[in-house]
Amino acid sequence: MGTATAPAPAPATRKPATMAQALRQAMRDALAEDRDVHVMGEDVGTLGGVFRVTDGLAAEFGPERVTDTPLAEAGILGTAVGMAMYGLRPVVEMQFDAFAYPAMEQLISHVSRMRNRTRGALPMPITIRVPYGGGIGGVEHHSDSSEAYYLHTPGLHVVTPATVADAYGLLRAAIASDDPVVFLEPKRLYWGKADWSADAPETVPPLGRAVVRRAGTSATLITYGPSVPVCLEAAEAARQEGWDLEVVDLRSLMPFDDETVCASVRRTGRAIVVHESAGFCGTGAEIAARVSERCFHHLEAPVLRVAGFDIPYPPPMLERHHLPGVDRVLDAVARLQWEGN
Amino acid sequence: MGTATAPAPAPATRKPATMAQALRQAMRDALAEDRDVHVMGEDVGTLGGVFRVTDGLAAEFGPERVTDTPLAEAGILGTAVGMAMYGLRPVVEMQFDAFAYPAMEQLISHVSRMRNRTRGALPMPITIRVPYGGGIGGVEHHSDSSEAYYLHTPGLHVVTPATVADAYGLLRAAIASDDPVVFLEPKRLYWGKADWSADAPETVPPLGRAVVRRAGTSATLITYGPSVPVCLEAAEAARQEGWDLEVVDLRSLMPFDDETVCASVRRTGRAIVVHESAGFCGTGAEIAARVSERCFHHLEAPVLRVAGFDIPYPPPMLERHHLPGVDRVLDAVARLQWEGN
Amino acid sequence: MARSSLASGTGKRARSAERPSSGQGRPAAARPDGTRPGHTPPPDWRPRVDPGPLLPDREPYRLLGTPAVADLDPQLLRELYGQLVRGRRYNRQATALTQQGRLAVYPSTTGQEACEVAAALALRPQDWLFPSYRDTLAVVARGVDPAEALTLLRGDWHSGYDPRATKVAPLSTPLATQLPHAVGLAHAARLRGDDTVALALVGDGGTSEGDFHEALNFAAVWKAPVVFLVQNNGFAISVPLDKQTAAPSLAHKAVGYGMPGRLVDGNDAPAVHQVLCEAVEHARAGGGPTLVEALTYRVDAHTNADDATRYRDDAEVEPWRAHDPVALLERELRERGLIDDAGIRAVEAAAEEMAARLREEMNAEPVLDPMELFDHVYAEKTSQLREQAAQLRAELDAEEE
Amino acid sequence: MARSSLASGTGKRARSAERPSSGQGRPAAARPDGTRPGHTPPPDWRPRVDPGPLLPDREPYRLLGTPAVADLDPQLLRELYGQLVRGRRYNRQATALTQQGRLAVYPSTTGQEACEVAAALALRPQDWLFPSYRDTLAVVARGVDPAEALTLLRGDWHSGYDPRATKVAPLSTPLATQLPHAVGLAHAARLRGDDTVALALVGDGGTSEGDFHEALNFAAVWKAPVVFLVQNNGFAISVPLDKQTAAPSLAHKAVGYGMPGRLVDGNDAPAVHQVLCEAVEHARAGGGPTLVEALTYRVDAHTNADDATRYRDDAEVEPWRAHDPVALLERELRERGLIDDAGIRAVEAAAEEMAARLREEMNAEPVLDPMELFDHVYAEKTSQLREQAAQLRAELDAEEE
Ligand SMILES: Cc1ncc(C[n+]2csc(CCOP(=O)(O)OP(=O)(O)O)c2C)c(N)n1
Ligand SMILES: Cc1ncc(C[n+]2csc(CCOP(=O)(O)OP(=O)(O)O)c2C)c(N)n1
Ligand SMILES: [Mg+2]
Ligand SMILES: [Mg+2]
Repeated sequence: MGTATAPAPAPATRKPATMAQALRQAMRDALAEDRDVHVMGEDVGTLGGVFRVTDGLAAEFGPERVTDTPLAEAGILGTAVGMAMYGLRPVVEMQFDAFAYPAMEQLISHVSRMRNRTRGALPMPITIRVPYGGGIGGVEHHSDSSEAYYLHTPGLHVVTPATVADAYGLLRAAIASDDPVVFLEPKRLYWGKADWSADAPETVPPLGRAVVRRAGTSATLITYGPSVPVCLEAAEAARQEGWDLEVVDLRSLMPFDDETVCASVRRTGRAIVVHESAGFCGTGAEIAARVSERCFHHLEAPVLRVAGFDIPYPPPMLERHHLPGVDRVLDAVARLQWEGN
Repeated sequence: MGTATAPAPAPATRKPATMAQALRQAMRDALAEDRDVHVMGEDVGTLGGVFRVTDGLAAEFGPERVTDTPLAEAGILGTAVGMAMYGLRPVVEMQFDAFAYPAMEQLISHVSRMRNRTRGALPMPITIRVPYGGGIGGVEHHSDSSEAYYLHTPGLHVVTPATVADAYGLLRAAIASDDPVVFLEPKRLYWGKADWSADAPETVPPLGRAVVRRAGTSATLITYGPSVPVCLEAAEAARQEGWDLEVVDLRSLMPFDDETVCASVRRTGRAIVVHESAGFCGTGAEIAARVSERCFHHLEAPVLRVAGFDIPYPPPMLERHHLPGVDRVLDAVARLQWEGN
Repeated sequence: MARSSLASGTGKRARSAERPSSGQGRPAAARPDGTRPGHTPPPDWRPRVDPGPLLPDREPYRLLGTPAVADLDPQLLRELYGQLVRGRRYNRQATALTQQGRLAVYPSTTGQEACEVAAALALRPQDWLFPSYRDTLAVVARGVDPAEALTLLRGDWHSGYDPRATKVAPLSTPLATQLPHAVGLAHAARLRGDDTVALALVGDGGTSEGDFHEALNFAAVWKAPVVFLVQNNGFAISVPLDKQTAAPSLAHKAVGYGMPGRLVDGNDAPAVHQVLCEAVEHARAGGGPTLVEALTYRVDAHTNADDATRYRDDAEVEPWRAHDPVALLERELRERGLIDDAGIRAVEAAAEEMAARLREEMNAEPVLDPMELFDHVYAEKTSQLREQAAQLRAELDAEEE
Repeated sequence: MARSSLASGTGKRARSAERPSSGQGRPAAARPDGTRPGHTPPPDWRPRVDPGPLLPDREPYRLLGTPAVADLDPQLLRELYGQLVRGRRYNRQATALTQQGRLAVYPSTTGQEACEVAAALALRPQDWLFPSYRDTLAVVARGVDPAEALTLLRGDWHSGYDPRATKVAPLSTPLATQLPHAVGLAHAARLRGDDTVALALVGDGGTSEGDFHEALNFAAVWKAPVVFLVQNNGFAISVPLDKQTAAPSLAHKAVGYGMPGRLVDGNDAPAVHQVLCEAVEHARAGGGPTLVEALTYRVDAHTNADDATRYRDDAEVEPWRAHDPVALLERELRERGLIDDAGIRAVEAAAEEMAARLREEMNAEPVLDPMELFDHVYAEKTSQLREQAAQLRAELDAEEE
């Protein structure tokens, strides 16, 4: 995938860090190591971003490396394309998921196609950071999950971390990639803490590797980003019902790790895909379709999907009814055609 | 669906008509019947559109009803939103599939959400006509199939005709709908002729009804738009191999006609989805996923997908290798785990 | 590919006015202007409109403190004042509600009340207002219920008022995207023969978006009856104006669309009101769109969640506090004897009453029906949504058991 | 919601210059300018730049037929002429190739050769050209192989030349989307300390797109070394300029971004070249971007597939044929004795040779490998693409059997 793994870990003491901190550290290390890396977007400089993910970077690297742009998403991504044509590695921030839509034209028509158009002469090593997803009480346009649009666009990689360590490792790999990576940051995991060391970040596999977060035998929950903690919680809860659920965290949606996913489903014989975005033509559709095809003779039950409803993202006071939660996951598990059902 | 059926047919003699002519007639009739209908877009007036689909309409209804706009797709759709807020029914043309991308922000953030946002106070009766698909030897950006983006956007209807009669009926229904309809016109079927009468267009069912174009018993080909003729041809060719294929033309992708599709698959026990757009997270993913779930115990083989590759649309001289053709459909049929396979 | 020797390379630009006109001996007889026959200008060219009148005011237009203010209707001045005081109070109350957890977030317009209020009062009943996400106050000043205007920010639904009934478009969160809507609506009204004008609000940051450009261009080409008010409050969240534009003023953008630009002191309520009224009536009379830039300042942080000390000093804010829209108008009214202490107390009491009512209404827990999530996506539920609604219904029923 | 009595309702606009200044008795002592103490202007305001110098030329800048042309380098004039003749021939040849089915489509620049050629010649080797879909000729004039420049339109691949090697960006089909690329590249070069300038081409229609606006704004704010050349050829396919804009001229848009605007006779090759060279060197010297509008005309139909009689009379085209860029320069050269019949024949022969070589190359069937479809999507094929490539490989093998 043309990606680098993070630098080899040196022994260091871990202490609690948030995902936001790990992301910041990843950008800081990339900025320090490679003068071609540039961070740009709305409010990423002086303010440090509305989520403070880029806090301190402008002070450390100056406004030419960490740049507050005019307020225009197509312009941000379009100028990043030109910068990449000249050999820079822009790391672009879209302030919120829904505010990336004005940049769709640049993304689809140029970012994803420039390498192919020019037979490799103009690769697009651009990382597009997009805080995404709901569950933070955001008003309209602040809680979208738009990964399916990106996944349906050949030429893009799509990556989303669910842990503090992955946030660091995947963002380093994304920035190091010679291809454009849409890097989706689950907003509601920004402030979750884990023991982690900035001095000795774990190495991570190249983009495109899923990981089994919890081994199990009854069924596989296939998920990513903000739904990973939900699935882990559901798996814990399911033990009481006698189900031992395996949880696969995809981490990278494109490339998609067929191997890990199918190996798990063939083992368990049952699968549920869980994600927040609308179900229709969503990530879960692709996963259910390919798992159903590839694991057909291993399946004891149809692959089910637990996804957001096919409605515009709801107002904050109603969002909990929309978001796939533990109960909805468990309901789906119960529908997996168990003996005696 | 809040849609109207076409006016009741009067006896009339049919003569050969192209899909382009039927589409034009649909707009003409809508313009004549309802003064709130406005046609707008790049070159739709004096020129009659680059495909001549709106030919003559400006001359007949004047430049205020059939309007050449400035060259700006977001502006076209955005002003159409405002016109709809005032009670008009804009029929917007995007000149080509890939040139609709600059309007994605208006489409996703406003067209699809305005009704919901305002609890029904501001419905968006906008028809967005998009010539789409390949096979016409178009240079880059002129052959995209972008239906999956629209299908993943709750609040939109997505419709695509495969026959001359449907072109008329579905476009009338789209314009009459109180909801936004993305109306995808298969470019390479524009000049296909069929016996049809403008004086007595067939009535069509409301948006959301698929139709069985060819009855069969061995397996179901689920398809739409430009791939319908391909599937019909494949079904004819398959007879020689002893397969009797059923062909379902979806016509309306959203709402999706689960009933017709699942009834067919339960009958045949095998299904293949065929479409041009990239497969990953495409329409076929959704259909395969839902058919696999809903018809699980009826399936003799996994639901297969025959779709475009996950690559940017190829240059014209290579497009035939990308497009799902008869051979590729037949190859897939052969993989449907027949006895003795 | 070689660079030619023709380029001066100095970066100096030969203006047409400075064109060398001293001709030496020329092969063909020169005309009086030095050009020779057979060498014609491009055939079709003429200046399409005279740019002169489109250029904005040289200095921000002001009324307060100038002699012209004497010509204004005292009743209007008092009305503006009352609305300013009410608006200030509304901003304070809404911010307090965020602290009490009654509002998810509130982008305050403290310091910008003159623009908000003047925009609302410049409109006739048949006109439409297109607010940006910050303009709750303009919405309220137009007559929308103060609590309903906050629905979006409280989070019980997206838009809390009926846009058709109130002729106020939903507060638009994606910046500048509401501007083409305003153009389309104004155009539609004109096509129908109605004398409706649309007034659209946008921030200085929002002028950088492509939708700003496309909207202004459509408006000018269509001569749509629409007025664009840019509230230049100095910041887009943390980004100051000089990282947003290099233009002489935002009002200068008007020239490039062929519409007049106006520049006004955005804290001078009568001046903003007058400039907007003129633009609105100009549009109504068929004169087409106007771009108005109002110079003002966002005295509060971007929202209650923002920390403005990260990107600006209090020293920058101070002079703007001295140029406060409420104080400016109050001074004028007092100097003219148009209001006294009692009058001011009455205005303040009315504002307090509004605030108390608002508090009360916002403290009531909204009654929400989760099933409504499926009700307005389409005119009629698709079969897909019927299934999903049934699923939620079953879940809710199970919860209740 | 009531409309106030303050509005004049006449649609007349009180300009600051026309402000009523005759003050009657005022409560507080007025200053000389009529304002009273305590009533200050908005604190932060000053005109950010003087708009005067940004305003474009009053008339299209011309050199041919004016005395100034005498100062130009004869060698340059001959070079321009040679390129114009070659360009005209290229356009004719490419159009002929569409008729023979050797090209899918060709958007001709007949009549616009002066702009195409001048753009290419205004650049130094380290500079980049960002062409629009119509600008194959500029690409060729810059030095790209005439056949490789047609790859996109022949259809064997998207971009046929190496943009890094040629410093020519791919021909951009989605209109105006290449403009932010030019800005980003120019900005990147400046950050690296290189003295590279980017020159971006766009049509009159393309100026309506949001990307045009965003690109010009970024360029001005960043002071990026980029020059925007708008070829105003009167049409966007069938849509004439007056349905595209109401601006005094497209060059007037520059003011709203705070960059200089230039207006030039687009059929006067030395004039376009000079204006562009000045803008390019101005950018190189750190002066920031310039917007140049060149007035020209699309003499052919939009493409070979278009029927221009549907939207314009031949009467409209005629005067432009009389103002032909090749003929204009030829007359000048002849009048000055800088070229004679033999010289012209030599230029034409060189153009014929180019055309013959092009015909030959384009008549050769391109050798295509369908498997290349998977080669450049990513740096390394994903496992998904490896599977799909294997499928196609198998199909191709089966076909061959
Ligand atoms: C399209 C879009 N991009 C980004 C945002 C996030 N955002 C919200 S407010 C804001 C700053 C707006 O600045 P300005 O237009 O000056 O308005 P102000 O906040 O000053 O009223 C930004 C970037 C948004 N709402 N919409
Ligand atoms: C974003 C986009 N929208 C629509 C088109 C379709 N289209 C191709 S050329 C053209 C007209 C372009 O006019 P102009 O910008 O004046 O350039 P010209 O053709 O005159 O060189 C249009 C609408 C496109 N290529 N890109
Ligand atoms: Mg602002
Ligand atoms: Mg043009």
